[in-house]
Amino acid sequence: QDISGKVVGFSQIGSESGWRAAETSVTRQEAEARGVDLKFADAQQKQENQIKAIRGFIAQGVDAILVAPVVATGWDEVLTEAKEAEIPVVLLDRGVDAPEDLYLTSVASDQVEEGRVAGQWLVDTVGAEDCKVVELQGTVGSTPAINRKQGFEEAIAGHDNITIARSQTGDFTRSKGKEVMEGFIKAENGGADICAVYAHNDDMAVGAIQAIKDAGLKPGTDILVVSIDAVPDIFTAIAAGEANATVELTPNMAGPAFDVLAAYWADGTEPEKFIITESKLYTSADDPAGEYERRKDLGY
Amino acid sequence: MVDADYALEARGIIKVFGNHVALDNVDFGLRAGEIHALLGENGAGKSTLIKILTGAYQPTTGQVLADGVPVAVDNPQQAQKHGIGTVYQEVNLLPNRSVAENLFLGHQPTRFGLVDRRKMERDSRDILERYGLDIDPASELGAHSVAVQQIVAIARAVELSGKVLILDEPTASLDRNEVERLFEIMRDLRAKGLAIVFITHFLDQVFAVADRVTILRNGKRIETRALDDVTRTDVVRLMLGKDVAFSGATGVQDARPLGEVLLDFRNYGRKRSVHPFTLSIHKGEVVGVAGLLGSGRTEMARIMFGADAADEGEVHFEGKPVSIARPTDAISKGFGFCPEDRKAEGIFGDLSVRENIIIALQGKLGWFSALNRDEQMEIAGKFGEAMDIRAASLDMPIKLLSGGNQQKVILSRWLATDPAFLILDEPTRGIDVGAHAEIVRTINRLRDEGLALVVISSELDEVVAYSSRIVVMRDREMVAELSGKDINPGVIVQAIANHKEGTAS
Amino acid sequence: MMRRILGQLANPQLLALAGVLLINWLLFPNFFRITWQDGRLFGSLIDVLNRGAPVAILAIGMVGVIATKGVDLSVGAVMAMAGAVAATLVVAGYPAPIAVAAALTVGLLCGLWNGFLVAVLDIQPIVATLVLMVAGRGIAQLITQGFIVTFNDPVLIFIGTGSFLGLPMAAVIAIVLLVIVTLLVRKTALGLFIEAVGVNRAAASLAGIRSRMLLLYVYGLSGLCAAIAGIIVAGDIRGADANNAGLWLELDAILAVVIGGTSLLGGRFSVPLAVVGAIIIQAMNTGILVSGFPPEFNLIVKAGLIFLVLIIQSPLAGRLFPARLRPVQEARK
Amino acid sequence: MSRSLRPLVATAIIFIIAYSLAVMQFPGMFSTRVLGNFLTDNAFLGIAAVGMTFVILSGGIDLSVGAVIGFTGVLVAVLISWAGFHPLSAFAIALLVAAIFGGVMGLAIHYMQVPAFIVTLAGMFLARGGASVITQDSVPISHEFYSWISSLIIRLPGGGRLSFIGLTMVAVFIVGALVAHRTKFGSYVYALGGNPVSASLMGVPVARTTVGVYMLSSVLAALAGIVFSLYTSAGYPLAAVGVELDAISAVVIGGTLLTGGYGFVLGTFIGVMLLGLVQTYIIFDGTLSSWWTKIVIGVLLFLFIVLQRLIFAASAPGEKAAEKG
Ligand SMILES: Nc1ncnc2c1ncn2[C@@H]1O[C@H](COP(=O)(O)OP(=O)(O)OP(=O)(O)O)[C@@H](O)[C@H]1O
Ligand SMILES: Nc1ncnc2c1ncn2[C@@H]1O[C@H](COP(=O)(O)OP(=O)(O)OP(=O)(O)O)[C@@H](O)[C@H]1O
Ligand SMILES: [Mg+2]
Ligand SMILES: [Mg+2]
Repeated sequence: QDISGKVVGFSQIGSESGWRAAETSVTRQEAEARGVDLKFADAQQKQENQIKAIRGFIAQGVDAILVAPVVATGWDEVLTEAKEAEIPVVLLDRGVDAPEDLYLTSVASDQVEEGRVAGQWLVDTVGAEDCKVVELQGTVGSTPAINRKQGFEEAIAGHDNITIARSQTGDFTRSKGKEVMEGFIKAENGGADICAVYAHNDDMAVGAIQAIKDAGLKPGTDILVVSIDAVPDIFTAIAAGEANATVELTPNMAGPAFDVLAAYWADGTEPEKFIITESKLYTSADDPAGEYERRKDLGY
Repeated sequence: MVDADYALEARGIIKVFGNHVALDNVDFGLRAGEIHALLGENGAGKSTLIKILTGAYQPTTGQVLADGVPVAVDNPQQAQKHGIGTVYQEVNLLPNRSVAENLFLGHQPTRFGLVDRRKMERDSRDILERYGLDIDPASELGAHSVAVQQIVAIARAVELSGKVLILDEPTASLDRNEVERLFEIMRDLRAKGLAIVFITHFLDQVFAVADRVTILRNGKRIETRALDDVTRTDVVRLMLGKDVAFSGATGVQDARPLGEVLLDFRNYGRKRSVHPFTLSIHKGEVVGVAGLLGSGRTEMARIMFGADAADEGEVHFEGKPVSIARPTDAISKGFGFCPEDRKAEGIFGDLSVRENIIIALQGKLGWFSALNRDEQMEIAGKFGEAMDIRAASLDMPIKLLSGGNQQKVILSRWLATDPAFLILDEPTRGIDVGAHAEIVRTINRLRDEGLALVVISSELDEVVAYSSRIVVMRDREMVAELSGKDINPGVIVQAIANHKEGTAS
Repeated sequence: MMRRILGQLANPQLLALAGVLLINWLLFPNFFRITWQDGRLFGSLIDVLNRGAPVAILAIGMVGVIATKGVDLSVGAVMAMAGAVAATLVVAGYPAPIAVAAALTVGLLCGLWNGFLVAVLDIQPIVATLVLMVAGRGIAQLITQGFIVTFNDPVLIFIGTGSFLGLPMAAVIAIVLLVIVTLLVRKTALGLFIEAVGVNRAAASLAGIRSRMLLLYVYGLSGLCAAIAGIIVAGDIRGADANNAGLWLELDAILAVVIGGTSLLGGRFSVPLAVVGAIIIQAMNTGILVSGFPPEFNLIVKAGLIFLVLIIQSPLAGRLFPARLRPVQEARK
Repeated sequence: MSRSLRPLVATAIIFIIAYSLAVMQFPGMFSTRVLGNFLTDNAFLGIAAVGMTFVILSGGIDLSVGAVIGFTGVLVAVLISWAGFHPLSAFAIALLVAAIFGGVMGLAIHYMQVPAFIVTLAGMFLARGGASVITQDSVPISHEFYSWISSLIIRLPGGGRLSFIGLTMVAVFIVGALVAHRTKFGSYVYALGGNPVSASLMGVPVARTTVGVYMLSSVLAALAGIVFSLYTSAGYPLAAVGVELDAISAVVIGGTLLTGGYGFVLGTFIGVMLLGLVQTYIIFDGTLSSWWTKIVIGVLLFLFIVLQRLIFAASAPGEKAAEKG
């Protein structure tokens, strides 16, 4: 269906990571391809700004609203307002704790599943060997950090040979990832005791890889590296044998969202409530160099 | 010594700052219905004593008694509750608040729990009227001159003083009329049974109003006497602990030939600050500047020094036209300037006495030729001795020195730069007899050494004593230049008062 | 002489540092172990120096600003800008020296801009630098378009992660800066002038100190230091992360200066002690890392440290401790 | 017109001009809905900014407000959702905790003579850290009392709504203005900001006032936290990060001098509204990336400061015109 000319507001969380920047630019590309007039508002990681943005969109009378919610709670009121104004809302990449009738659908990955896939990969890779894992958490208290930790722990539960020896926050950033990893290496006998590092996102993994190299160890061999997001830089690392696996979180949440909206506007089709994107695992077997080329211009 | 009818009494007060004993076992009693002058050299401990009486400082040992009963005065607020009103030495009010609020802060009239501003301003107007001030009580205090602020401070203290009024150098920035009016009020309050402490360096004023006098020296109480029993010379002798000949100099205006012209201001002025003036200053002379408070003397000094840029006229230095747009221009030509407001513009409170002395010289030398510690010590030591600066150590912060010693430090600061021209704005304000004489002597010596000086002073006797010429300012305009026989207080007062009704005294 | 040196060692900053290191050692017995590996020293203490370097460098610039009674809130944002400039330039194919020079210039200009607002327009430093703190990060993001600009330039990477005489490059740069700036302020009269302006700017002007120029220099130096720190941080992760580089580091830098005994009200200052302050903060961060503390407690531990240091420094403690434990100036008498 | 009033008037005029220009471009911005949203969306910021105004007037600064907002939200949520307290008793507990917290900061500032900047920075770490220790998750609050409060809305013609929390903010501003300008406590605050030494010699209870100011700031921050929890029906340890900077910006834009002693509570209100206006404008425009928000707010801050500088020609108290060279 032709949805050109429609005005859609997009309340993005911020641009705190490479992945999120990619999501923003993919959303813009998707909107442009469909002729949609995208109103973009960046909340700088603050829920209050997102609520303001949604209220602003309602006041402008947009045709639909896309929200990538920064936290799960606290949306009832503003979503009710949108509903009263008869503006469909689509949630992107994270869910909310609100009655399901307040939004049209939610396009998201399953973050717990992401952690699970990463954990499963590790379980499969180490087999019966003892493995001490160090974990680089995301920002303390953020939903992906909590879910990805949970999923990973679920996957390794029951495999007593795999233990999480240390877990600290690397704030989803490269520099903190590197600093924390340096600390872990010192704390774990110069890194000799570490079998694998699990990072909640690729940026921290990239930092950790450098820390491992600085310590005179080989990332990918001496210490396994598994992380989540599948940003271009991690594919370079995988291609170089410095990282082992990453779980993809697609930045294209907007494509499915626009499709759903198009159907909804055309004839009021109610879509499925939860559209889960795939959490695909990439390893060195999956043509990392090619994946890098495919992604490098997506705006990561 | 114990006297039950003391309204306020300090017993055995010892106050130690660091390892400096500011007050050493001082007893001080204040009777109801008396004006009690507290005298002493700079740093004798006068301000410290009253700060202890009013709770601003706590004594190291000793007691404060009100009506013979020991009381705890932990802070100025409690002192106010005991009916003690105080004007501290520096104008210590709030320039950012209205005049009315400054008068009533802490005891504002309220209605329904809220401050009743209308009543407060009405009352303020009445109070100010008693002091001959017709200003809007709602206006910001900071917008008024220092003199007005001083009067407001006095008015506030008087309002608060149910029993005791303490005035620490209240007259330093007041003119004659204002001082007279203050005295009237003091006498009036005395008649009502108030006990009044009066600190000043003007002996005339002491003899004009006070009943008794207590003299402090080096933190010790030397004497308490009825004023009727003592003479001026006694008082000075007691303060200094030695006999001094009054330098009641009658002017050294023998027709000494003037040196060559050092500086020549031609139609020099700044809009809304000083009307253009023309003045040449010779080497080896002191040009005194007289005028009422607020007549623009300070402004004149500031543009001479480039602290404010002149926007009219020109200035010639040693015959050549020069531009003096900022203090560094002036300093590079050998100017020096001791500002009037020592605390705000003179001293670097947290820096040492040594650094305070060498800073202008260092500024002149620039960053890269830094004086090392020994050189600094030598220079500071030299001037410390020459000026008789009383400091426990040259490395102590200058803010711990008394006012007079601070002033000597600032003078030393400029002398260290080996200046050709010095501007001194009220160099003797708030300074004891000893230091006063010291500074006057220094002025004379510098003149004899060939320096050119401009000295602003409100003490006519003093200006007359050392000036070769006197410039009179009125309403921001230079109105007269006196020399020779005209240099006497009578003529100056005439010149100041000209065209003004009834100001001549 | 001996006593004076002892007196200096017994100052609260060094005591606090010793305390933090001791606690680290108790929590993690290998804390002091240093080994030689791949031509560089390797160990937790070296990490403290390496990780502490950016904040130490910021503190070196900040201490002068604070001594003039100012504060520079913009350093974190300037770090992000400098990193962004350096990274985008090398990615665009410019040689590293040009990229570094450009980044340093940007930092210097930012500093001068702050100095201009403070010295010429007479704006209170907190507000003046708040402008760049808010806008600077936005500009950095504008330069990188919100992406992490990664690079492979060996020179930048060396600045961030290389080593010299076995020490991490970042620490070497910090030490060199420390020496240069300390000499600059103490062997010339600059330090005295800065203190004079901080104590009483009006009096300083009347005493012939060009306080405006001085403020410009001081803020300029702070901007320059921030740019250096920004380049190091970018080189360290081989990328400019405009969002996160230097985020909230201004607070750490200010904290370092204050822990180093310089009053936020201006006046007396010490560059080396500010650096010690930065190292104390980092020693604590590293301690939390290696001791395996749960991350939720990081901030609480940090708050605790601040209170501890403040209590040691406060006049209250002065009365409880014997005089010789108090700050240098007083103890000297 | 009194010198200190001028920046306030300037800010007000600029707000009106800016708003008019925005309305000319996007007529939709002149609607009861947008105006109502201004109050609701900025309620927590406004309330916190009132406290910040007092702190700044007294010559201090409080960096802990954002963290206190976050902590209060978590505390309230945990008390209600986990411990089963009634929201009103949870509110009372939170306000009490905040009062103690602010009081302790005030005591430290006064008695340890440590700059407020540092003490409140430690307070910020403590409150934020405390919140993450209690929970790392966002804790939803579902209590009928919360739904009831949310339903307290005055609907205006044109789709606008005046919410309970928006009106709470207005009330806090009114009370704040009264306290600042018409009580002894208020005059002490100004006195302290003007010159603490004079204030103390004039008998201002400096210790009590300092403690009171930081207590007030923390209590208002806690109230803001409660309002925030009403706004989002949840408590989240990372909520309101950096709100202290927004509050400081609002206070500065509102014409209060950061060195203390001059300013008005009403100015802060306009400052808050102006920040809201910028955000709303950028949302309406819809093409600007987040960095433009930062740049625009930075530029605005700059313009305001310079403007106020020009109007408020005299420099900060105590540092008179001797600045040359
Ligand atoms: N807060 C302080 N710390 C250390 N020393 C102090 C302090 N206040 C005063 N002093 C010292 O105590 C002594 C007494 O000072 P005080 O101010 O009482 O003198 P004063 O008699 O009022 O002098 P002046 O006539 O100059 O005002 C001086 O030597 C001064 O340096
Ligand atoms: N007519 C006036 N109306 C209002 N303010 C005035 C007036 N005349 C002077 N002032 C103010 O009074 C203050 C004192 O002026 P100035 O310092 O030039 O006087 P001065 O002659 O040097 O007196 P002082 O003896 O105090 O040094 C100045 O700040 C000036 O602005
Ligand atoms: Mg005195
Ligand atoms: Mg004068």
